[in-house]
Amino acid sequence: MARITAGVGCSHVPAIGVAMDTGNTKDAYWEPCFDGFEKSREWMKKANPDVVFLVYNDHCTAFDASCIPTFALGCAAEFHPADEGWGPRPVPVVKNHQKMSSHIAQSLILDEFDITIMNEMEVDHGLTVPLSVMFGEHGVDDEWPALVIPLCVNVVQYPPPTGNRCFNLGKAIRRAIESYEEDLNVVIFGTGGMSHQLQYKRAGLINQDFDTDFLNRLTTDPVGLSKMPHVEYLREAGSEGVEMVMWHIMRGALDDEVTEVHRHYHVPASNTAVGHIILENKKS
Amino acid sequence: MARITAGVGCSHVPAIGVAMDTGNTKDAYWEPCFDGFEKSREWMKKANPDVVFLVYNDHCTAFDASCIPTFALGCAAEFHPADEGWGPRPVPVVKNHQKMSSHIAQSLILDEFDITIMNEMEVDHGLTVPLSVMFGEHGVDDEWPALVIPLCVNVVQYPPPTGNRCFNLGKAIRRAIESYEEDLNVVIFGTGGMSHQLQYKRAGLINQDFDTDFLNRLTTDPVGLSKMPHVEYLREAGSEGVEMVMWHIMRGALDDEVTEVHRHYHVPASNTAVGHIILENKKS
Amino acid sequence: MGTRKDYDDIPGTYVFDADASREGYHLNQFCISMRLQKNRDEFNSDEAAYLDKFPMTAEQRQAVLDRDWNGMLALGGNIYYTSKLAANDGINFQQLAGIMTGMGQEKYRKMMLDGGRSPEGNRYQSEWDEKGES
Amino acid sequence: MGTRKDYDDIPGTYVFDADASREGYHLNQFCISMRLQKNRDEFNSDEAAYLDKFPMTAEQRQAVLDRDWNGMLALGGNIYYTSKLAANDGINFQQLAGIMTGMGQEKYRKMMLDGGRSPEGNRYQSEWDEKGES
Ligand SMILES: [Fe+3]
Ligand SMILES: [Fe+3]
Repeated sequence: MARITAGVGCSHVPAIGVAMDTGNTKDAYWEPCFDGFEKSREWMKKANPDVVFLVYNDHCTAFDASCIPTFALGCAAEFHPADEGWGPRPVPVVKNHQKMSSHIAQSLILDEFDITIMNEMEVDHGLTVPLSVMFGEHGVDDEWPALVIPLCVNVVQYPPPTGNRCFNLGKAIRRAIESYEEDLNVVIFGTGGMSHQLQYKRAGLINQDFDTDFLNRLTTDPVGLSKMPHVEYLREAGSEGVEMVMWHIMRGALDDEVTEVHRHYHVPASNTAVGHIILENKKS
Repeated sequence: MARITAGVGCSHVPAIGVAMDTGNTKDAYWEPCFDGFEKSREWMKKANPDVVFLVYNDHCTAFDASCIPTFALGCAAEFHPADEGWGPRPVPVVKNHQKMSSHIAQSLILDEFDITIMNEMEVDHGLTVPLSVMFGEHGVDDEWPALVIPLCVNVVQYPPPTGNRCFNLGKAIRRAIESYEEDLNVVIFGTGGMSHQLQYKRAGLINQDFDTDFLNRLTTDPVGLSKMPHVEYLREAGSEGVEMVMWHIMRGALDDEVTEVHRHYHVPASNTAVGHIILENKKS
Repeated sequence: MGTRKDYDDIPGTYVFDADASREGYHLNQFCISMRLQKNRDEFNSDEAAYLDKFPMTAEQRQAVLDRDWNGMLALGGNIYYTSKLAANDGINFQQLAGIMTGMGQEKYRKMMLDGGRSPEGNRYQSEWDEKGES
Repeated sequence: MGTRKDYDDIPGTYVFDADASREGYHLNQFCISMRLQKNRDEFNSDEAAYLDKFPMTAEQRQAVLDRDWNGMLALGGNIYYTSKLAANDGINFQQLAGIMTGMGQEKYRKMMLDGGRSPEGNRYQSEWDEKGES
């Protein structure tokens, strides 16, 4: 039986990808940011998942304004890194566990989640930056150490799905994964955030208190946290901070009780607060 | 305040469109089928809706196999009849109530339905045939007598949404419409069905008992009816008969108590049983 | 995963589920391309060359070339897709059903006029096995 | 419908909701087309001719030609779209923020290094009104 053993929360700031792709991770600006990922990469090697279920959002790359799915599940054999305007990132093609992803698609729909199935999709920094953060440097001709099932969430056009809906989707993803017969170790990523606003006169908003409270409550009060209304993210964490709803999907897929094994928080990466957490289900 | 006053259930057999477009509705094959629509067209004139909320499915026309949304809501200004392989149907362009459709999109997502927003979409016979059936002949340069908000449901790739999910979506659509400030009369269509199987060795299956029971229970036992598992549609009403799940969306948007004001049932139209019903909310 | 499916015992029916959809993806994408006149023209002038654009399996490709309509369904095709290839060939849904059922157009059309195929004896594979239908 | 929105009183912020998305559709579709090199080449060689392909309003078109980044947002643009036009111009997200905030690149960058813009005094429009910010 497949099972989810751990969850990773992780910002997916494009500049982090750029820093890695241009070899600048040791300069004064980036070093404190990347230092906090050392332990994550060690942890990831030990965790050694067969599959990463990766929750992220597309940033008007694979989806233009003509078609905006709330939840789009990637069911293609592979996903190519997209050209976001300055050429595709020099990272490996992302390979799916295609049979498992169709099983999950089917299970989620029968479980009354109205997902969109994607049999062809490019992936942007929202997906590839967390892979780079957690797996370290991998060139185009290399392979990612795990298969990846991408779930793409609309957080660009208001309203994104509610935190509560995301949390419950996490539970449904867990049911889907646990009903898959193959013996697989799955780690789920929730990405995006932390506080940031990229646009207009309030750009640059960072709310460390909010972010810290959010990271704390992921362990201590996940259900309560998932009830936060959208306007609170927008006001407190910036217009793009609402990406954090995606972390509830990750959290919903874990046990009620989890152990926080790593946390890293750093300001700034470009316009953004970088937040990162690793949560493990207690061994049974 | 906008309100839903009535619901229409209606097959959307492509051959019905072809018969109208080629002027064959009075021949021996088609006359008994079209006779049953006379009263519907009179009723429609009297009902005189401002907006038709039209639930249908795309038949691999607007959506190919690369992107399969469970529920896709049309939010574009207009929708052009698609070329399904023999040229577009010679019927008017379908015009949306765009402000209302974005209001509904927003309301449904906050109500935890994971819809896909379509800002560009062509529409196939699944949408235009019911309009032709209910509004009669209208040429390309004409206008449809009402604005149309299309909701496109996946019933091609198994599994479609459950009947229960569809019924509850109907309720959410009603809440969305009733929270829209403009004073509008809305009629909701559920389309597709009745029993039919288009493929392989069991093609031609027709189950009049099943269809009759389904039409009866729409009035007398809509909640119970919506719990029917998919396999029962597939087995009893044919592989394409599962389209009938879309009628639950229409039914869910109406009052618990409705009055059946018209029914028509005819076999065959091409490979299909034609079923049609008009249900009115009791006047308050 | 070889999971048993609750619709597997319906006779004479392919359910187009995620497994079929995965298997039939390129076949179905070819079929839907027949929706547009310029693609039909290109296909009709050189079928083999046009099919080279779609990385389907050799069996799927042969089923297309042979117009093996049931074969396409068995290989992950779906009727709404394959019907677009049929339309290109001037075959409508009812004629296609005549071919797929093996009844031929006239007999099939008459069955439909007489009320269609009854559900009696057509619900379970076991009923077909008893009748000796395959 | 002029419905009041619970996020309307957040200062210095456009929420890209369904109303904005409807208004900005063609503007955003133009911006996303800048994702591809061949479109960038075409746009850069004749901006006006390229913009003719997108039925946006005269105001939206002028905002694009003027690189009025805040104007584009006010007319239904979204930052993830407009940033693709900025990328074409060699402007990254942080530089763009320097422009949109009116702070300029250096001052903005320093604010971020110092921990970013505080939420204090930046939650409600009334707080900005008191400070005389617009
Ligand atoms: Fe993001
Ligand atoms: Fe249909």
